[in-house]
Amino acid sequence: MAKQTSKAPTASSKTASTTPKKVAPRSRAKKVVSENSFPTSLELNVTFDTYPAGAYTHKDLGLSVDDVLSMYRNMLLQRRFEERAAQMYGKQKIAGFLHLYIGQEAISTGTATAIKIGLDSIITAYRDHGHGLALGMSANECMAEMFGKVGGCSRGKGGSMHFFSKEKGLFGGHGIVGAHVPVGVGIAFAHKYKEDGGVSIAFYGDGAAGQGSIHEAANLASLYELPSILVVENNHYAMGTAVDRAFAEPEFTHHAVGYKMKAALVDGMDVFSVCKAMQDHVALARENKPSMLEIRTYRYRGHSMSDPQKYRTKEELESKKNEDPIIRLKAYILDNKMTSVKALDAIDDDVKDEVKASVDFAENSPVPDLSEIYENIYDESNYPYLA
Amino acid sequence: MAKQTSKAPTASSKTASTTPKKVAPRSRAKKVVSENSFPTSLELNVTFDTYPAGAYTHKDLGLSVDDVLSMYRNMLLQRRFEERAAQMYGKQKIAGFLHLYIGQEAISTGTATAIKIGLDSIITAYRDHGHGLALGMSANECMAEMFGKVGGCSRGKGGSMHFFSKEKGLFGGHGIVGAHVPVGVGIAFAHKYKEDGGVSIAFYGDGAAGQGSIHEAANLASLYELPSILVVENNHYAMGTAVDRAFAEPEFTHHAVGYKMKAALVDGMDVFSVCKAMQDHVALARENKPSMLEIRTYRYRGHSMSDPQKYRTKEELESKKNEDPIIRLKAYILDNKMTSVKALDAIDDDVKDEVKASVDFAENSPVPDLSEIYENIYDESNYPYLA
Amino acid sequence: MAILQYREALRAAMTEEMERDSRVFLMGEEVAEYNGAYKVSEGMLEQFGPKRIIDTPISENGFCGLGVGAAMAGLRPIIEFMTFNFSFVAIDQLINNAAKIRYMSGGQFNIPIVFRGANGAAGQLAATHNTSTESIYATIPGLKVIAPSNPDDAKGLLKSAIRDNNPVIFLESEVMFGWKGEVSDEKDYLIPIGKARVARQGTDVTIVAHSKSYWIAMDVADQLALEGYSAEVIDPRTIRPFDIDTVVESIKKTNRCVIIDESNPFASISSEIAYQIQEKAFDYLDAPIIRITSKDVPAPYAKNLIEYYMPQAKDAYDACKRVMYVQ
Amino acid sequence: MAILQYREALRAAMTEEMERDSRVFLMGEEVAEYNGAYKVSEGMLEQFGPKRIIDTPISENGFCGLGVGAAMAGLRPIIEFMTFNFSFVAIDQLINNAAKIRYMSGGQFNIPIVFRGANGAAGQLAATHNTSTESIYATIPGLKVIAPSNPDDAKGLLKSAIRDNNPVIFLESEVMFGWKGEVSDEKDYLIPIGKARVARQGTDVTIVAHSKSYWIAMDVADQLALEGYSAEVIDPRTIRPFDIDTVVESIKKTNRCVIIDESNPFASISSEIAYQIQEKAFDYLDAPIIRITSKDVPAPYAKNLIEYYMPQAKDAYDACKRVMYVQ
Ligand SMILES: Cc1ncc(C[n+]2csc(CCOP(=O)(O)OP(=O)(O)O)c2C)c(N)n1
Ligand SMILES: Cc1ncc(C[n+]2csc(CCOP(=O)(O)OP(=O)(O)O)c2C)c(N)n1
Ligand SMILES: [Mg+2]
Ligand SMILES: [Mg+2]
Repeated sequence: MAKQTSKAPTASSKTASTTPKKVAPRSRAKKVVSENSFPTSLELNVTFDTYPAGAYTHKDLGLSVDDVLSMYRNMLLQRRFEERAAQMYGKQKIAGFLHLYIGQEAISTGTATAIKIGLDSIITAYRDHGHGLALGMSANECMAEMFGKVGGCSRGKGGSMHFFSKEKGLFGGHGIVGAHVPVGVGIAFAHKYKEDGGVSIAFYGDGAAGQGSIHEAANLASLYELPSILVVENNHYAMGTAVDRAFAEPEFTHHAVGYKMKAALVDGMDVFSVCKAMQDHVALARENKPSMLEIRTYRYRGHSMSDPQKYRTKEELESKKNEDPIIRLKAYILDNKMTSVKALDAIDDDVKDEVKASVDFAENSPVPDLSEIYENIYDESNYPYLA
Repeated sequence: MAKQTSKAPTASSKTASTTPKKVAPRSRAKKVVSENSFPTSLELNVTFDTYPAGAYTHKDLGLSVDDVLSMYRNMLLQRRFEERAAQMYGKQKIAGFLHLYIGQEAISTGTATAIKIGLDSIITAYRDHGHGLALGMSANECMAEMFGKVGGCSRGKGGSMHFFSKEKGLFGGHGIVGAHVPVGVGIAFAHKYKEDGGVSIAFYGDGAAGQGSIHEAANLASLYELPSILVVENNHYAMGTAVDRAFAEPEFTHHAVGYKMKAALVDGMDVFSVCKAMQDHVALARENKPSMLEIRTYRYRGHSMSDPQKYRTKEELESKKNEDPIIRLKAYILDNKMTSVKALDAIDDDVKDEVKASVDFAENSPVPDLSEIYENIYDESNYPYLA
Repeated sequence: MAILQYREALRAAMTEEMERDSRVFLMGEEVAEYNGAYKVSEGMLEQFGPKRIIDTPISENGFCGLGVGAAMAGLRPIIEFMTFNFSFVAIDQLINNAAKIRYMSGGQFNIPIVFRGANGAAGQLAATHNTSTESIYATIPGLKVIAPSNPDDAKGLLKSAIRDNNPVIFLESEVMFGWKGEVSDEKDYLIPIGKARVARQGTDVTIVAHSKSYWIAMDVADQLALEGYSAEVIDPRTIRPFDIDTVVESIKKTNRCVIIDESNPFASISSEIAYQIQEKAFDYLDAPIIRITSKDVPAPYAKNLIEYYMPQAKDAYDACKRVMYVQ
Repeated sequence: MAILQYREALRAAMTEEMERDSRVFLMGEEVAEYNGAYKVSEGMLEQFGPKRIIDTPISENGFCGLGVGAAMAGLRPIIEFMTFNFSFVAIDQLINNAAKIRYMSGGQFNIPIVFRGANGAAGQLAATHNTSTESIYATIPGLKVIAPSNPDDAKGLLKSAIRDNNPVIFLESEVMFGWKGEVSDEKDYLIPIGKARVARQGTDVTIVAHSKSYWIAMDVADQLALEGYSAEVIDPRTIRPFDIDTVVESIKKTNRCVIIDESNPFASISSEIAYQIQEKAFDYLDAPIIRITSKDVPAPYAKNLIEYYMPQAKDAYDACKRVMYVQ
C-alpha cells in the first residue's frame, strides 16, 4: 500500500484556464495520516479544465483558412447527408432505426481535425454518421449502407447503426449502449502494445454513462495508462430521459474522479472548442495519459425517427438552435472575412450535389445476393454450417 | 437542466472531524457559468469523514458494558468458529471454497450492533460467516451448512459461500463478485417502498469495486435516494491482487464522488469506529440518504484454503496482526476494567463450547435425501421437470 | 371479448395486477414519462404514479439486480427490457441471482419477478438487435420462460406470470405489439403457465411453433388444408416448463412433426423439442422431425437478407410435405 | 510424447504460440503475478514479462471488451476467465461484439481472440460456480466453441484456436487441470477445429461425449466390453462447428446412440446432437437417442447431492443397454 500513502499532501495544483497547459496535475488530494497509516483527514480538490465556446480562434489551433473551410464543408456534409437520409427514411429506402446527429457535428469535425486519420482510432455508438463522414468516409458508401446495398461500407449488413471503416479508423457504429467503450479501450491497448503512436477515442452518449461497462473501461484505461480518450457526448437526453433524471451526479467530469483521470468540459457547439480540447487531450494520450471529456451538445432531431419528443419544450429546442455549430462557424468565417458568402454558397451547392450523388449511388448499387447472408461470419469463406 | 445549473456556487462546506455531525453537505462544487449556461470554471472540493481507530469510547456510542462484552463474545465466536471450520476443511468435512473472515470481525460485529436486526437487511459476498454469526445465526446452522447437511441454514444447498437467513435479515452469501450489490440496493428499494423504516447494507470487497455492477448500483441508490449503504471491506487484496494494482484510484471514498454520495473512511480494526460509522450512516439511510463507506481491514488468512500467499510478506502480515480487532477490544475491556480476565476466559470457554457443539450438531445432522435435489427450485413443490 | 392490440393486452394485464396487488411495480427504461419505448406502459405513470412506474438509467445489470433484491424483500417487480437484446448485459442477474437464490438459500426466499420485453427479430436492425433469447433462458433451471403469440395469451399469461412466485422470463414481440386480437374480458383471466394450446386440430402432421412463428404455422396449415392435408398446430405458449405431453399426444396421431422457431438453430428450442419427441414417441415417428428456423447466421440489415434470414413459410410448407412423404 | 498435466498442455500451447507470434498476449484475473488461479499460466509472467502477461481488475466485461478491441486492432488476445461461470457478466461482449462485429462490418474486421478457462462442474461449489456454458455459446453464430477432454487435445486445439482468425470459446475443466496424459511433442502440433475424434471403435452403440463426460463414456465402454458389447466412443472435441458427419457415420454402423453431457439438459448440446442425428440418420436409428446429463436443477453444495447431480456412469450404462434392447 506504499503507493497509496505516498500520495499524501502534494503541492501540485491547477487553476482553470481557457488555454490549459498541456500536462498538468488536475487534482489535489489532502490526507493526514495517523501512525498506523490510517488517514484521519481526507480532502479532495479538483479543478477541471473547460473549453467554452468562443474562446479560441482558428490561429490558436494552428488552422489555416483552408482548414477552416474544409471543416465547414465537412459539417455541412454531415448535416445535408442526414437531412437527405431522413427523407429517404420517409420514402422507405432506409429502414430500421435511424438516429440523426444533427446539431452535434462540431464534435465529429472538431475531433477529426485534431487527430491523425489513418493512424488514430475512433469508436462510437449507433449515432455514427457524423463520425464516419468526418473521418472521410464517402457519402456514397454511407448512403448505400443505409439502403442495404453491397456498395455500403459494411456491405449492407450493418445499416445506419453500424458504419465501419478500417481504412479511416472507424471501429464502428455500435448498438448496445455502452458496450463499445471497453472495445475502444482495447484499441488503445493495441496502439500502446504496437507502439505505433496512435490514440483511440471512444464516444458515447450521456445515457451510456450509466452502464457498468464505462466504469470498467475507464478504470482499465487509467490503470494501464493507455492512449485512450473517453468522450461523453452529452446531448442532454437519452431517448426521453434528461440527464438529471438518470444520474445522481450529472456533471460527467466528476465521474472521472473515481478513475484518477484527467477530465475536462467542452462546449460542443463550437467546433474550435472541440478541436482545441481534442488537440490537448490527444497530445496527452500520445504520452499514455488517458482522459475523459464531457462535451455538451444538443440533438435537434428526435432520438430516432419515431420519437414524439414530449420530453422537451419547443422553446428549449428553439433556443438551442441559436447555438447551431454550423451557423456559428459560418458567422466566424464571414466575420473574419475568410471567404465570401458566394464561396460558401458554392460549398453548400457542392455538398448538396455530393449528397444527391450518394443517393443515386445507393439506388444503383445492387442489393446483396442472398448467398451473401453466409459471408463474413467466419474468416473462412466456406461457412461450415451451411444447412 | 435547471437542476444542474442551480447547483452553482454554494457556501456549504464541511470539515473533517472524528465526531461528524449527522447530516452535512459533504462536497462543494464551484461552477462559474457563462451566458449560454456553459460553465467556464469548474472546481470540486470534497471532505470525507473519517473514523479512525481509538477515537471512540463505548459511551460515545451509547453502549453498555454488557453490550461491549457481547460484542467481544460475538467477535470471538466468529474467530473460533472459523478456526474450527478450517480444521474441518482439513478433515474434509467441509469442501468447496472456504473463505475465512478472520481479522475482519470488527466490521460484522460493529455493524450488527448499530442496526436493528430483524428490520434491517445485510447482503454480502462469499466471505459471509462473520456477518451471519454477527446477526445471530446459530453456529449450528452455519457449521451444518458447510457440512452439507439438512440442518444447515440453506439446507446444505449453499455451503460456505451461501449463508442465508431470512429471519435475521441476511440476504446471502453470494459468489459472483459484485453481483449482489445491485440486489442490496433492491432490498433498500423495498424498504423504502414498504415504508418499513429498514435500511439495507451491502458489503463487498475491494476487488469487487472493479465491477460495473457497483457503478450501476451506486448511481441507482443515490438517484432514487434509497435507504442504502454500500460498504467496501477493503482488506487490501483481491485474491493476490493488491488494491493499487487493480485501481487507478485506490481511495474508494473518491469513487463516491461520481454518484454524489456521501462517503467516509473507517478503520475496520476498531469495532467502535465501525459501530460509530454505521450508527451515523444508518441514521442517514433511515432518512433516505444513501452513502458509501470504505472500511479498511485485513484478512489474516489466505483468500481461500489453497492460497500460497506469495503476494504479501510475512512482515506485513505480522505487523497487521498487532492491530487485531479482538485483541484491541480485549485490551479496551481490561483497560476500562469492564470485567476480569477470568470472566473473559469464561467467555472464551463458552464460545469454544458453542463451536464444538456446532461441529457435533453438524456431524449428527442428516445429509439431504437425494430427492431434496428437486426441492426449492420453484415455489411449486412438484418440480415439473422431474425426469 | 374486446379487440385489443398485443401491447394493450400486456398493459391490461399489468394494470389489473397492479390494481389488485400494491406490491407489484413496473421498472425499466422509458416506461414512465415516455410511456414506454413501444408504448406498452402508456398511461400507467398517470394511473399509478412515480412510486410504482419507475424510469431507470441505462443500467440493465443494476436495475435487474435491484428487481431481484426487491423481490427477495417481498415486492413483486415487473422489469421491462426495452428489448431482450439488452438483457445480455444483465444476464448474470437473471441466471445466477434470479434463478438460483431460492435454491442456494434452501428455499428461504421467493423471487416473484417478471422480466419482460420484446424478443426476437424485428426487421432491419442488424445483428445485435434481432436476437431470440428463449433457448438461452430456457436452459436455466429456476426460470420459467413464456412467449405468447397473441393478445389473449399475452394477457392471460402475463397475469399468471405476475402472480407466479418464481422468476419468469416473458418474451414479447416488437413486430406483434400492434397486432390485434380478441381478448377475454373475464375477470381474473389467468392462463396456466406450462400448458400448450392446440390451436388447430389435425391428423396428418403436427406443427409446433411459438410466438411470431405460430402465425407462419397457421398460414402453412391453411395452405395445406387447401390441398386436403390436415395439420395440427400446437402453440407451446410456455417454453419452460415445456408441455411435451400435448405434443406427444398429437404426434401419436399424426406421426410426423415440423417445428418452426425463429431462433438461431443450434442448441435451441427446436433441438430440445425434437429430442423430447424422439425420446418419448420414437415408435410413432414416421419421418424425421424437421425444424425451420432462422438461418444460422447473425441477423443482417439489408431488407432482402433479413427477410431471407427469417424462417420461411415456404420452407415450412415443404417440410410438412416432406414429412408426409407427398413430395 | 511427453506426459503432461492438462494445465501444462494448455500452458505449452500458449507459450509456443506466444514465442511464435508477438501479437499474442494473455490477460485475465491473477494470470501474471499469482501465476494463475489454477496455475495454468505458471511461469509465463517470468518468461514474457508484464507487457504480454497481464493481470486485470475484477472487470470481466471491461477486459473482454478490451480484448475484442485489441483483436480488431491487430493483436491476438487470449482472455482467461478464472472460470466460465464468471463469463456471464461479460457475455454481451462475447455474443454481441466478438461474434458479430465481423459480420456487421461486412467482413472488414477479423476478431482473432480466444476466451478460455474452466467450464462445467467442479465439485461442492454450489449453483453459481458449476455452470456448463457450452450450449449458450454454441447457439451463437460467429463463435467457435471447443471443449478438449485430454491434455493432447488441449494442446493441439488451443494452438489451433490461437491461430484461428475467429473468436473461439475454449472450455477447459477445473477438475481435469491436474489430470495427466501423453501429449505430442511434434513441433507445431495443431489439431483441426471442427473434427471429432473416434476415440474407440465399436459396432453396437455410439456414445458421444465431450470434455469430462468423455471419460464416463470410456468407462462405460470398458464395462460394456466386459459383457461383450462393443461401444463406439466419439469425442466431438469441437462443439461448434459440430462434426455431425462423424457421428452419423458411426450411427449408420451401430444404429443407436447415447449422449453424455454434463450441461443442464434443456436446449443443450445433447438436444442438438439428437436433432441432427434424427434428421440425418432417421432410417438408421433402431432406438431413441438417450441423453445422460446433469439433473435439470441448479447445482447443489452437499456432497451427496452434487454427486447425484452429475451425469451418472450407471445411467449411461443402462441407457446403452436400453438402446441395444438388452435390458
Ligand atoms: C444496453 C442497451 N440498453 C438499451 C438500449 C436502447 N437504447 C438505444 S439508444 C438509447 C439511449 C441512449 O442515449 P445516449 O447514450 O444519451 O445517446 P444519444 O442517443 O443521446 O446519442 C437506449 C436506451 C440499447 N441499445 N442498449
Ligand atoms: C464475477 C467474478 N469474477 C471472478 C471471481 C473469482 N473470485 C472470487 S473471490 C475473488 C477476489 C475478490 O476480492 P475482494 O472483492 O477484494 O474480496 P475478498 O476476497 O478480499 O473478501 C475473485 C476474483 C468471481 N467469484 N466472480
Ligand atoms: Mg444523449
Ligand atoms: Mg479484498
